Amino acid sequence: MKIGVLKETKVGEKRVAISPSIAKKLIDKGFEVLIEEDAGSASSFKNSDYEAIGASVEKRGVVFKNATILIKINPFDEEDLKLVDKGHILMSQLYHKSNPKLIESIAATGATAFSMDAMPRISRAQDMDVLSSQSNLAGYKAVILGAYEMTKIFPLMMTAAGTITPSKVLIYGVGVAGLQAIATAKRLGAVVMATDIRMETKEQAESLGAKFISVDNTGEESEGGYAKEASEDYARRQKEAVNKSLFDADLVITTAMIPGRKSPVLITEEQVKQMKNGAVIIDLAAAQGGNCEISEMNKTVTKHGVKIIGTTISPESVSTNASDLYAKNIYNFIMHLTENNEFKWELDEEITDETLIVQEGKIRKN
Amino acid sequence: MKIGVLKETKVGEKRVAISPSIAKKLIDKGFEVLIEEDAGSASSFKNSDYEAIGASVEKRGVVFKNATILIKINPFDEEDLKLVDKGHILMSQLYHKSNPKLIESIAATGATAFSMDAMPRISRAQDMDVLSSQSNLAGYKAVILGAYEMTKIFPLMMTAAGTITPSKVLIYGVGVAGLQAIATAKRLGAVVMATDIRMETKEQAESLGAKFISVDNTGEESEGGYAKEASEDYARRQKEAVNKSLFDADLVITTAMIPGRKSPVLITEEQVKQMKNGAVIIDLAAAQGGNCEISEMNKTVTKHGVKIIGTTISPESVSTNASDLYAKNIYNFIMHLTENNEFKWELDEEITDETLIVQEGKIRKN
Amino acid sequence: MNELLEFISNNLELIYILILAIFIGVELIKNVPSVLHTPLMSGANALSGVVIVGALLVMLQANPKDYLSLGLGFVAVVLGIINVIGGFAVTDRMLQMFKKKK
Amino acid sequence: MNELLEFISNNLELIYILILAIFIGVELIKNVPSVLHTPLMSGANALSGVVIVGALLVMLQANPKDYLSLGLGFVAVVLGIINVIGGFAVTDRMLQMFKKKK
Amino acid sequence: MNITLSIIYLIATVTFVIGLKMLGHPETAKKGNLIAAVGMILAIIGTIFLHDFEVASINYILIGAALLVGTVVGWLIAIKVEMTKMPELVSLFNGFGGASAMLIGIVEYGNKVGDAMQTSTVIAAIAIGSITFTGSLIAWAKLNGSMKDIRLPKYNLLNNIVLLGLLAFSTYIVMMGGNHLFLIYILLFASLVYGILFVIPIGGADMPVVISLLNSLTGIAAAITGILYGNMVMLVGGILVGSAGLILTFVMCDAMNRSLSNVIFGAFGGDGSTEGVAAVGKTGGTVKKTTASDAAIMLNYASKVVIVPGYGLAVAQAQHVIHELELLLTSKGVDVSYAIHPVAGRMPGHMNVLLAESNVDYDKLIEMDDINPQFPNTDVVLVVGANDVVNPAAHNDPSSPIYGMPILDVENAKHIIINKRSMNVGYAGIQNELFFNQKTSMLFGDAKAALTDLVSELKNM
Amino acid sequence: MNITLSIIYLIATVTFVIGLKMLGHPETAKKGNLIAAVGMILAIIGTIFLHDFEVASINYILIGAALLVGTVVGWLIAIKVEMTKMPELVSLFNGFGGASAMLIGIVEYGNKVGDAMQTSTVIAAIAIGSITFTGSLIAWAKLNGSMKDIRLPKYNLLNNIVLLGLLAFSTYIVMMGGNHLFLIYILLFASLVYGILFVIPIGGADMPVVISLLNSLTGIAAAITGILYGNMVMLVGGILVGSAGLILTFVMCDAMNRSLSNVIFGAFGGDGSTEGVAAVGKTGGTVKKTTASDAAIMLNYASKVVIVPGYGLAVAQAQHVIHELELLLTSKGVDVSYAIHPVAGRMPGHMNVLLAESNVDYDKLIEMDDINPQFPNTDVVLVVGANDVVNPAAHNDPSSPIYGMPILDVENAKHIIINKRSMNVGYAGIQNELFFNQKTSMLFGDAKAALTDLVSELKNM
Ligand SMILES: NC(=O)c1ccc[n+]([C@@H]2O[C@H](COP(=O)([O-])OP(=O)(O)OC[C@H]3O[C@@H](n4cnc5c(N)ncnc54)[C@H](OP(=O)(O)O)[C@@H]3O)[C@@H](O)[C@H]2O)c1
Ligand SMILES: NC(=O)c1ccc[n+]([C@@H]2O[C@H](COP(=O)([O-])OP(=O)(O)OC[C@H]3O[C@@H](n4cnc5c(N)ncnc54)[C@H](OP(=O)(O)O)[C@@H]3O)[C@@H](O)[C@H]2O)c1
Ligand SMILES: NC(=O)c1ccc[n+]([C@@H]2O[C@H](COP(=O)([O-])OP(=O)(O)OC[C@H]3O[C@@H](n4cnc5c(N)ncnc54)[C@H](O)[C@@H]3O)[C@@H](O)[C@H]2O)c1
Ligand SMILES: NC(=O)c1ccc[n+]([C@@H]2O[C@H](COP(=O)([O-])OP(=O)(O)OC[C@H]3O[C@@H](n4cnc5c(N)ncnc54)[C@H](O)[C@@H]3O)[C@@H](O)[C@H]2O)c1
Repeated sequence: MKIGVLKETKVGEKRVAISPSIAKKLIDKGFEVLIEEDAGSASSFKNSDYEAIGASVEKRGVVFKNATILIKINPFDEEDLKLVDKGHILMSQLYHKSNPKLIESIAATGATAFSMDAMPRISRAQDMDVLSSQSNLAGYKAVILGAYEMTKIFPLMMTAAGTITPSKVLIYGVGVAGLQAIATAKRLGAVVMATDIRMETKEQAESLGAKFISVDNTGEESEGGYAKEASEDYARRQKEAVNKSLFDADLVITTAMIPGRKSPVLITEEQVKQMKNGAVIIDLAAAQGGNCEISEMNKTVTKHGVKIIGTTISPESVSTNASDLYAKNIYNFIMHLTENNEFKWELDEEITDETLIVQEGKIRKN
Repeated sequence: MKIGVLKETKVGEKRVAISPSIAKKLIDKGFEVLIEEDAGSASSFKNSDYEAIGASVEKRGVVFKNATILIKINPFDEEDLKLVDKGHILMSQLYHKSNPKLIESIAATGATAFSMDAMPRISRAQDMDVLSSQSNLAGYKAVILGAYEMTKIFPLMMTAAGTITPSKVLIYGVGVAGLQAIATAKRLGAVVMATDIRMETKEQAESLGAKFISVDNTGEESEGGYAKEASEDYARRQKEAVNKSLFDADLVITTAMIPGRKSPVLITEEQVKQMKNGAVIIDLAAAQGGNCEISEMNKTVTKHGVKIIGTTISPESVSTNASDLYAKNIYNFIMHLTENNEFKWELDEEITDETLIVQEGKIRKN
Repeated sequence: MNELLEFISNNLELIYILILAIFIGVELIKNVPSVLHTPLMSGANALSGVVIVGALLVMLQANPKDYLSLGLGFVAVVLGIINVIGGFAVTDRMLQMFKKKK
Repeated sequence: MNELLEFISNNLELIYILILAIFIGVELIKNVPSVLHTPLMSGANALSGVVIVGALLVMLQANPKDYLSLGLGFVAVVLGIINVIGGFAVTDRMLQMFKKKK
Repeated sequence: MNITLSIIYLIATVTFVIGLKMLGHPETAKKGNLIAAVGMILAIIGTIFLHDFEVASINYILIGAALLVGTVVGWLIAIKVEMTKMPELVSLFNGFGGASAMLIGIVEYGNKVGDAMQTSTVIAAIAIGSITFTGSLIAWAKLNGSMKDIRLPKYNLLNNIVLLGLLAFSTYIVMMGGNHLFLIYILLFASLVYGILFVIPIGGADMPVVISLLNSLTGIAAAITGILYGNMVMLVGGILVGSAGLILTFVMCDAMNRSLSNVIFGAFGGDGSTEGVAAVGKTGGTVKKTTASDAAIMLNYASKVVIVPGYGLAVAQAQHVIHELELLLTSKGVDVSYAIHPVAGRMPGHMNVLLAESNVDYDKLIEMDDINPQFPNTDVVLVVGANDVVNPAAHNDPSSPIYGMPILDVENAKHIIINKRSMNVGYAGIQNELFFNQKTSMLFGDAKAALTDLVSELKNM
Repeated sequence: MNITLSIIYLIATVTFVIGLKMLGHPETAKKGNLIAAVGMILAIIGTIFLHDFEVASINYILIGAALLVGTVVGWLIAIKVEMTKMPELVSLFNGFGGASAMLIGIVEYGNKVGDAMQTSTVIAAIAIGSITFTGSLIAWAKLNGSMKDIRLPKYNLLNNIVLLGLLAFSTYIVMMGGNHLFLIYILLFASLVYGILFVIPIGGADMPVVISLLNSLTGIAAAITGILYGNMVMLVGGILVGSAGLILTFVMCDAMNRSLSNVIFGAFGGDGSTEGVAAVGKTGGTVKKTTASDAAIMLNYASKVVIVPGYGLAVAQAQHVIHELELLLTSKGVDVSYAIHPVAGRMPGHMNVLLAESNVDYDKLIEMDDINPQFPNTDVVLVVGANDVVNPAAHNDPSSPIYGMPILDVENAKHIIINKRSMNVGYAGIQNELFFNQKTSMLFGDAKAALTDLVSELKNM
């Protein structure tokens, strides 16, 4: 079976869905791999790297024509779909819940489409879970970005020219990204505080050296590892509990998301006004509306002396690793779906069921 | 006595020579402090912060007219000197050895000038040593910059989506900046290697967790804590010893400088060609010609798949802390030079002697 | 009570020995690392086989016609010597594991 | 030699006591932290004042006319009791520094 | 008494003290045992040849025969027995010593009648000897597995009544004076029964403590017979064992964090016993608890150890201690590495962050796929605060939520030590059959505390 | 002998053993001293009132007077003496004990003549008593400062000849039998002289060892008089002191890293003495070495401890251990903080990086300016691998390259413990007078090893 890897077209995207090392593994398993020209160059994978391990590097049209499985990271867009036909099997993140129109367009081509972001959060699916693998890197890079943007350093330093007090970092949302952000900020010597609606994250945050700001969350619940939308009452209680730390913070990283919905607003403009001059907010939830009222996607807004950066670009910016991990997820997923190089999926199996969004032109989920 | 603090005019410079907290200390000691408008804004110090502690914020002309002591970070330039006259005492970094023309211009005004970068490297001068205090921050920020620019993450990470191997960081020059770079990279989980011409730095590098690459340095010497220029033979031996690590490195930070001279070229283009695709070089010596053949000051050059960043802007980019430390150095220096708010310097005292470059129009050092 | 007092004053030195031996026993064992508890127990057990001396005395002193004494003494000696020999041997084996690695 | 053997067999229990007491003395002191060396020395010194018992016996048994014995005994008792009382008191003072924190 | 014999006894006594002392240190223990053995043999030979009464040759022949039989039997058993069966063997031997004292008492009763002091000595020898005899046999049977714990209500009371009766009866015999062989047999019988009653209800895990206690009693019995004969080596040797054994008993209780009375009486009445009751696995296995010192020995004498860290390590913040443990073992010549499961902890790379903080060498961290083939030649796996990532249900139980997840196959190692605080489940919320594995010992406790204990035990070795 | 008295003696003996034992642990030492004292008083009172011979009332009166005088004198001296003069006082008291034994021997010589064994006992009491008497007096005078060390060539030889002569002469007296009071006086005189000769050449710093040795001898003298009277309390008490004192002597030598023979004979001839000679500071002070256990006690009983880390901590990579030490002390109720000098280490913030790695609480790190005023009420400062940053030359010595640099004023603390590997200099290349300060004890060794030792000592307390 032929696997085609497309170059990402989204602005700022540097990743590639399959890295040379994973391409090699696929080839070893008997697949043929077609890589679109220069697909890997922004992740420091050269065309020659792919050729060296036996993949063929082709022009875009050739990939679409020859490959059965088409792989991307970002959702297939209208441009892509023009070249997609019935026989294709698409794999990428589709965000089907928030993208019904796209799903319909895919269905219209008659193709089959799997969405990687629909992976169920169960233990045995962890090695195919792209949200996990990418959020993890996002958490790391958010801190690096923050450290880069700040006019202060993270660690406490007692020097002949005076003492530099440690930066205070506040993390909203202790999911995968939040945890890695805690770990990274802590490593660099910051004083880290964190909060989350799910109480079980307290122990986790503390296991990485953060102070947890508990907000009484009676009445709030989570499902399947994800948080549900919070009540207004909770939001108020949260603000009360966190404000002191917020107004004292040098760097704030927000990661709070609720799948398929707008992200909760955790920091209002009113709060930003009271923050320290020179503070930085990195809003990783910006793509879904943002946790900070002011943040705009892919923009750096400076308001009230605070720099607010709305971004999801963090995993892209460590594209080499991010591509590697995404590729490994895809590899594991393909292994899960195939047997002896042939698809052999069972629709009542949870992973297949949850990720198979469009089956031969039929929409299964929305 | 009136102290005037000028806004830096150099492009990219964000620091300010005196921060509000130090301004307050000066005022408490009986000095008057005049701050040029918006001098601190890029370091997140507002005009109002200065006013709040009793300094007066003035237009540029007023500062020059009213103040006796004029303080800057970067060398006074022709623009500044137009407003300088006989009674002024200038304090800033002057780099008098490499700037004879500037020194002559200063002398021509009849003013007195101290150069902060001429501070002797003796224990009791450490709290006035701006090179130390700024290099230190530069070392930190160089790593942050590197981590930001790289497409890989620093730490080893064994995840469900595969293992990310740790980044390899190579540091040339284990001075103040180099040591802090080692510490910071190590904290973030990188595998750190370092090399220096001075053998006593081996223990120091190791005390921070780096592996030291020893180059036999018979015949090379250092003086007054600084390295002397290395022989060609040494340069060859150094390349042999370091190449393996260099070609394997993901991030290279070079800090090797020899005071008053062009920096030694430690990485030739030939070597860059053999480096890993996607590697990053941060050349902190770029201002003095650079340790990497390819690097250009304040530019990011990508060549042979390697990103080479020539910069000294690192301390500026943590301007808040950098300004604080610089200010503290200046404060200590002023305290050293004055008694009861009046200058009372002894020319045979080492610190005064070394830093006093121009005395009432007479050039003392060059 | 009186008999006891008399016994004490007759056997004063014995009592000193008793008390001192108790102190020694306690002092010797108090700070033993717990890995040695079992071998130590085993070694002490072998030592308690010193009762064999009594059994031997029984047999030595027994009238050759006194079959009961001789018989019981015989059994006592057998059991006692098993305790001694077996005890020391087992202890030795247990302590094999404290051989230093090369 | 014979006399010695005889002495041993006559005073067997005494010898046991001697040996056991030596062991105890050794065991007790072996692992003492060195800050305690001086107080311990001082305490042991007070204990060695037990020789006063002998001095008392001299005086108790002395013929009231035997001025020499009485005199020497008197001095012996004075010196001995100084050793005892002074010894314990000094030790106690030295040990002040080990008062537990509140 | 013969003066040479006296001196031999004196020497033997000294070897006992020195031997016991040397047994207290790992490096000298073996030598100490030998020294004591030499002393003992000296005493035996001396007793046989250096007495000052006439002995018929038949007696000598019988003595020789008895010694020969006993030596051969004792030696063979000791040499043949499996390592794991040693503790029960010690109990058996101890019982024999008790029996020997008992028999001596019976024989001597006739000779010593009249003198109240001597009568009481004889009686004490008989009673104590018998109790240790049967008590040790029961302990042996229990450790053997051939006897189960029996727990009856009010056992405690019953037991104490028997004991008091025994004491009263002994006093009565002494008071009466005269020769009452029949009463002695009753006493003998009652003591034998009490030995049984005493040990029967005590839990199998507590047996070592009981054996130590019985051992101490045997020593006392020997000492008492020593008084009977005015024999110094028996007296001092016996007392040494008596007091050392008693202290050892307390020390052992201490190491198990229990009081002696808790061990002896805790078992009665069926109420205080919950703590000792282990959870039972699906397959009916039981959990085997271990102590820091036992675990330390296992680790110390292993050639290859693999550490499996999990979320619990992070919760306990035990990263520094585990690194110390690793270094310590390495310095003792053990080959140590860490097996890092890709989803150990609660975030990707959780273990990496943690272990990097304590400066664990990156080379020591082995990925799952690389370490799994190494488990079969791993002597000990030390699992610290991990659960799901070593749960064989991932292989075996299709109904399990983690079925199909790759795990660390620690089951293949020779021994498994698992440290966690309780039998609680991990993230996936499922029980772990590994805990009930034959090869598994559970080291309960907070990871930081447990590892700190391990480290200090190891340092003492 | 009176049975009650026997029992009192028995009790007294037990109190001696227990008291000595308790004296070996810091927490129980005070109580142990008291217990032994009570036992001693019991023995004294018992001896006076519970004997079974007739005593004239004049004797009683004299005994009362003697006891009164001695008690008052002993008590007053003990209470009045300065803390620093205590060791010499102990020596003086010890001499009195020896003298007492000597006097008893002289009195009893007349009564015991004839029996060779008893004669030798008396002679031993006289000889040993006299030697300890004069020896202790000399030791007292030396510690007092009223006598200087005297070193003569071939002293060693002379001394040994005297000793051998003494032995030979004693044997001769015993062999002769009969009453030879005159010979006894010669023996007495020779012994007194030997005591002087023995102690005179030994260096002042070694006096504590000698005192301990003399103390042990006094114990033996007491035991010997005990044999003379068949008195158990004297025998056992004396032997206890004798063996304990001897071991203590060895332990003390060990702590000073010297052998006993080195102490006693090393002084002679002036050659073997170099190893014990400490470096001498400019101001002529000497360096005081300490051990992990002493340092641990100091720390344990402090209320406030300040740790001063320096470059050596980084070199040794001892950051994890120091954190462990800090936590341990804190858990024992000690107030612990770190004093961070701005240029400690080799880069700005070096100590911060290091201590952050081991998760030391930021709040525990105190800046120089804030900690300096706290030193006067700091009980112990623990300097680990720092040198220049605590060098008082920065204040005192205008010629020093660091003159004018602000330093941590650890001199103001009550005690200073400094850990480094040697007397080597730091970055600035200059010697540090602090090491020669009266209040300073040096704990030599690699920081990691030394701190690990400290931690394990502390754990045992
Ligand atoms: N790595 C990731 O990215 C990630 C993300 C989300 C979820 N997960 C899931 O998390 C699990 C990770 O497996 P795991 O084996 O590391 O952890 P685990 O299965 O959650 O087990 C951890 C065990 O540690 C013990 N523990 C907790 N605190 C302790 C302490 N202070 N001292 C000693 N033991 C302690 C607990 O038992 P006691 O309570 O009895 O002590 C618990 O059973 C997997 O199921 C994985 O799917 C992983
Ligand atoms: N912080 C900065 O930015 C900076 C930069 C450059 C220079 N300096 C200078 O560096 C000095 C810093 O003072 P400092 O007190 O931290 O250090 P220091 O004066 O250099 O003294 C360090 C001491 O640590 C001991 N040491 C080394 N390794 C050890 C080990 N493994 N275990 C135990 N001890 C060890 C050494 O003595 P032994 O050899 O006897 O063990 C040495 O005397 C100042 O003079 C400062 O001016 C500082
Ligand atoms: N077992 C598995 O297979 C597996 C795999 C991956 C992730 N997970 C778990 O799933 C969970 C979610 O991970 P994620 O990072 O993808 O979550 P996410 O990106 O959806 O959300 C990030 C965090 O924001 C928090 N949040 C939401 N609303 C909030 C509010 N109003 N205030 C404060 N916090 C709020 C959430 O609780 C979550 O912790 C994590 O616990 C993770 O460990 C499990
Ligand atoms: N005691 C004090 O007062 C004091 C204060 C500040 C700095 N210092 C010391 O001064 C020294 C210099 O510090 P710096 O950071 O300003 O130095 P720098 O910036 O001049 O040079 C940086 C490093 O590059 C090294 N280098 C030069 N040529 C090289 C070559 N060809 N190859 C490899 N390495 C080369 C130098 O040895 C130095 O370590 C340091 O050791 C520092 O600790 C002392």
